[in-house]
Amino acid sequence: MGSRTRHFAIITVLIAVSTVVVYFLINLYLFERPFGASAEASQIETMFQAHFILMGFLFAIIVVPLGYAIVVFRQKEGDDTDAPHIHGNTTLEIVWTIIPVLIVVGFAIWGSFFYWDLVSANEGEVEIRVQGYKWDWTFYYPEHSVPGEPPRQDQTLVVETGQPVVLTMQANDVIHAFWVPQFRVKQDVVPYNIAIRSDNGDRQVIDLSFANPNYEEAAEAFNYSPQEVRIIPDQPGVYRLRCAEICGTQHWAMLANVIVLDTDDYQAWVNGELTLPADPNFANGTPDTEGYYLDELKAFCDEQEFSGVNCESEY
Amino acid sequence: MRTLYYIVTSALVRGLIGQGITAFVVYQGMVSLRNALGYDTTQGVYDEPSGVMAALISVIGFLLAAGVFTDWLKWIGGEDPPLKHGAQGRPEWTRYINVDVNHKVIGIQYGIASMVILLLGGLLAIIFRLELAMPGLQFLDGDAYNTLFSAHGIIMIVSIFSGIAAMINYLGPVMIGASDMSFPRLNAFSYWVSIPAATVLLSALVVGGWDTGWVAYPTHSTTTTMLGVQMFLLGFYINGFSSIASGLNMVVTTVYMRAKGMSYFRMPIFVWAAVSASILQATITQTVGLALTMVVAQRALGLEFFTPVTDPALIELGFPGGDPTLYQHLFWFYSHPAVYVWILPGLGVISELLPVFTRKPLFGYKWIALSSVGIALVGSIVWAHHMFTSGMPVTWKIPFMISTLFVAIPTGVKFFSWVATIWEGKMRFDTPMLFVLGAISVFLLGGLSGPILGTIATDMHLHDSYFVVGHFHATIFGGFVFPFFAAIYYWWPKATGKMYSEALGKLHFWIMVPGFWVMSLTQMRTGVLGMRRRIADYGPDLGIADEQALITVATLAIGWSILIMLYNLIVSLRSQEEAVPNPWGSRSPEFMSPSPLPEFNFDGPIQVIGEPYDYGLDDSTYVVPASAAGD
Amino acid sequence: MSAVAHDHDHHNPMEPTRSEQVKMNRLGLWVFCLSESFLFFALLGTRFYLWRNPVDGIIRPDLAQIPAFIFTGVLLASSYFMNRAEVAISKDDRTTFNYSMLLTAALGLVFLFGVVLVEWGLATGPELLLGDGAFGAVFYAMTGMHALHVIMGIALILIVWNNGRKGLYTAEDHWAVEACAIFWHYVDLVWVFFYPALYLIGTAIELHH
Amino acid sequence: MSEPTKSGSIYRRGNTAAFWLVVITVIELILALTFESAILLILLSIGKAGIILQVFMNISRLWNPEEHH
Repeated sequence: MGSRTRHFAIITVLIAVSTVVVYFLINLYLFERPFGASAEASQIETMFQAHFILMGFLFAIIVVPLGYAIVVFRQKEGDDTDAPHIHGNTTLEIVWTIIPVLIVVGFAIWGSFFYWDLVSANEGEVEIRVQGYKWDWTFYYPEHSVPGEPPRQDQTLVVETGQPVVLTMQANDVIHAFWVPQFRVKQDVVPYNIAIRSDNGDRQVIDLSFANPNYEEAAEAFNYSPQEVRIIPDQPGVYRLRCAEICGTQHWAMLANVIVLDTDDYQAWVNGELTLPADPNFANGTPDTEGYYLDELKAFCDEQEFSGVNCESEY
Repeated sequence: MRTLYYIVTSALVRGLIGQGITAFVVYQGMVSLRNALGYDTTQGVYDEPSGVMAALISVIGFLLAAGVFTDWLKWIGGEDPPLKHGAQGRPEWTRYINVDVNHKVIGIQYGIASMVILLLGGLLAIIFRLELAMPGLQFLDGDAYNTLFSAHGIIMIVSIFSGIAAMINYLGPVMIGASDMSFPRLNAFSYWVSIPAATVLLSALVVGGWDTGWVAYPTHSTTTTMLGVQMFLLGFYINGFSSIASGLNMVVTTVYMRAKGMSYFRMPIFVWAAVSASILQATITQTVGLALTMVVAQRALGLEFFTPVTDPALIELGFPGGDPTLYQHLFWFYSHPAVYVWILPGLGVISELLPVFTRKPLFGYKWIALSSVGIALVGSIVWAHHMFTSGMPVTWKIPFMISTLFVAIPTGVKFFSWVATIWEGKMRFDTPMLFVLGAISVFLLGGLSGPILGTIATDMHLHDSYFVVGHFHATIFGGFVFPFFAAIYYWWPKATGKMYSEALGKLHFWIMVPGFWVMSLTQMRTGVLGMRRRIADYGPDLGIADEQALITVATLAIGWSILIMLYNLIVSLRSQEEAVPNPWGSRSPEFMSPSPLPEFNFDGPIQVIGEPYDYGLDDSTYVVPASAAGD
Repeated sequence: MSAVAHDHDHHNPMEPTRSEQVKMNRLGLWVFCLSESFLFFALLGTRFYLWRNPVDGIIRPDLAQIPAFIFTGVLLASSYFMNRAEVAISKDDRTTFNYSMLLTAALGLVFLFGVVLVEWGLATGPELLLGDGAFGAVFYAMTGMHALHVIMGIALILIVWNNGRKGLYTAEDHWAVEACAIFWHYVDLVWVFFYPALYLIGTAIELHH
Repeated sequence: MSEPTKSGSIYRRGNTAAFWLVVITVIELILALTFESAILLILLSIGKAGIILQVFMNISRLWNPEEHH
């Protein structure tokens, strides 16, 4: 066996081994994902796995030959000569251009369909309107509102297990972003209604706000389409909504509780028979750590007998 | 006494005084004028429109007082002043604080500026990393934290721009066998305009700070009451003049000033990278300039570019409102490719140094050269991947996802070619080579964490999280910081004629590389777990307190290692020993000349008669003096 | 310490010749024009991004057509005289050079005042206000950014005219005139795209002020 | 180099270019007031830009620097 063949055989084995080791390291420890609480989370998990495998392989294919060369080919003591004169290999260059092109095209096609599928409307979905403002969130439930009256609202996002939801979003000052790590979805929330100078020089505000009882008509008249994101929550528990776009002084504290309830509890909440934990917002109070509210949430979890994992892992 | 006199009368000090006086006079004048016109000038920390005007004009004040315009003003008067070379009868060291047209002096001026600004940005990072080391707010409030991280971002960016300009200016002309840049006065202008830009930028910290991050998205940036935002926008904007002018200069220099026989595919590989970066810099910078101007104009003049819905009367007539996502398009059209501007010269340094330290030709020279151009081109059409969560239509997102993934291909070509260069190479592990290997490993981290952000499905979770922070720092450390340090160590004996201590250089490396790996990977880990970026505090419910403490420790380690480097370099300057002209056995033109390089780089024109990286081939020569080429 | 070896012989053995320098200047100026094109394309992009509505698609404010048309003609005429000046100096025709330069600057000034006084309505009262949503913002940004370049162009023309009067340029070597011409034509070139974008393309929306 | 006939023809080149520029601008205005076709207007602008680049700005001097002497 020629020395070149031996070198290649050794690194091939090493690359295979490293790929597996690095993949498991990434998947099980380094890039540990939070608990998944929506159908989207399990769907996206497939994509994460594909990327982790790719990361493991690409890492190995670069680092193994690099490390091997450092150890084996390094300049020996007392050797001042140059290395062999190898200035390139066009076939090799073409190979390591074409193969990545194929991988990239594959990923692009798969990723496009994957994403298209992810954001397409689900059957029987209900709308919940999410409003972000400095520095809190309000949720409107048109499903449980009386037409013509101010819509039902809450400081907590409450959703039902297995019920597809479309969350429409607006901000009324600056851009915020909706992120619930356990749902694996994120969406910027863009402002809608800062008025400008009108004829007499005053500033006016039109009410496209979700709080407007006549929101639907106003939205139609002004051709207003808010941002939206779709989820099917599937694990009861308490999660946190976090604003992910810098929005000023208390951006870090712009939180809300997200509570996924099973059908019975959800009905109890709709009927007003279930008391929710306090809203973890500090904008109007003294800023404190989120820890202050954790005991309360823990108590709520215990009371609801949420299956341990989602509440335990959270708090 | 003489020293003090030289300092006080230097261009730097004159410029700063001129800028201060201009700013004061214009500001007071504008306030009086606006008072006279009946505007309220008492709102906020300072009167905003007056402040904007004062900041803009103060830059001209600086440049006039420093004497940057002297030759051009003479030209307006009909004279044709010759270029002034040398120290003008003063000690040599005063060249670095005066307007000097020599590209090497300008390169070193940029280098010093870069390091000073780097230390400042690093200091800010350490302050807010200490805050983040534990959950709960310890010693910063929301506004202070926001100002610090915003300032850290933009200050580091200015430092990076100075750093690449240092490398391109010092190395570009000499590597292609030229005596200087095509436009030496414009080159000096590029450097000197970045100084008042930096002072305007830093003044943001004194006039109230700002809380928008370096991206300054409207409508937050157009409505925030923290008035430093205007100075930040203007400082960023003015720094753009420097980028455009130096990019233009390097492009023309490369086209017209190459030595005889130096065809494009015989240039040192760094020049390819520098030119690709320069082309980007000279063009796309304009769009961010426009985006920043638009925010300034909306705040100061009331032009409603970014206000989504206008008043009902106008809407019924069909009048359009503004759109906050427009800013994001204009901003990222520049700011994504800008990342390639920062890393391409660094990747050039990696490709330049590998053959020298492996004693082997660069594997696939043309592929590496063209991959730089490829990265610049593909990188220009991927900007909207920063907007996957912004509410863009799905039909816009998908093409950007595809183009983003394609960046992997030229980048992959570089990586594979580097590995092939190292394979069977007789490697020597001097400090510059260690930093090159560190750069490859760290840039690999950045590269591998890229595709997962490029596919929209996974980006929905990771966007705006700490994962992005980790990814970004890995690409920038791997693509700029490590190669920049490698370049400093590698060309230090060439630039100064002195040799640094190898032991301290290696110590720097062995602290910084593990420190960075820990910092970056832990940032990514916390991001996946749910840590957002740009937050002053995080809840204990995320379970990432230990990781945060670890990141802070790693950051401190990196900070200390950089101080070791500075100590090492400064001490070496006082050493009596002269470095040999070509300590690394390089074939590059600059190592054919004595150290430090003479005023015009070479004694006479040089000529290229062979390939640049023919290591391992007997009797192969790259450059000779044109007089010896015999034709 | 010094990065540059002490060298008191300040003669550059590789100094570019005049004709080499002119070639570099020319490329430099063109790269600068390319750079500026990114600014103006971004402005055009802004115009088409913001000036649209769901009903009509691309729209524009209904501004007075005749003055805009006349000022466009004035700018074209100035470009014509700029070209004449450059040709004149290349055949050493000083008289034509001098009056053409002055005419160019004068027509440039007419255009500038046309935009500022008539289009912006400083003399007549504006058709469109600064704060009129995206209409006002984009209109003032585009005309303003262009006007800034017109001002720089006029200054350059006057400087070059003055230096030309002193006899600094010859038929063989008049790079400054050429540079000035390229810049001025470039400003005209930008208006070639801005004029239809602002006044002609899209459904006109009536203004009420 | 500067023969009278040749430089006269260079002046004429400018005259012709200016004439066509004006003609296209008039066509633009008429088109805008009648057809409202954005594509056509953009194409006409590109035509005008081509004339200016070639005749007035002498872009070809970039790769053929000696042609005007």
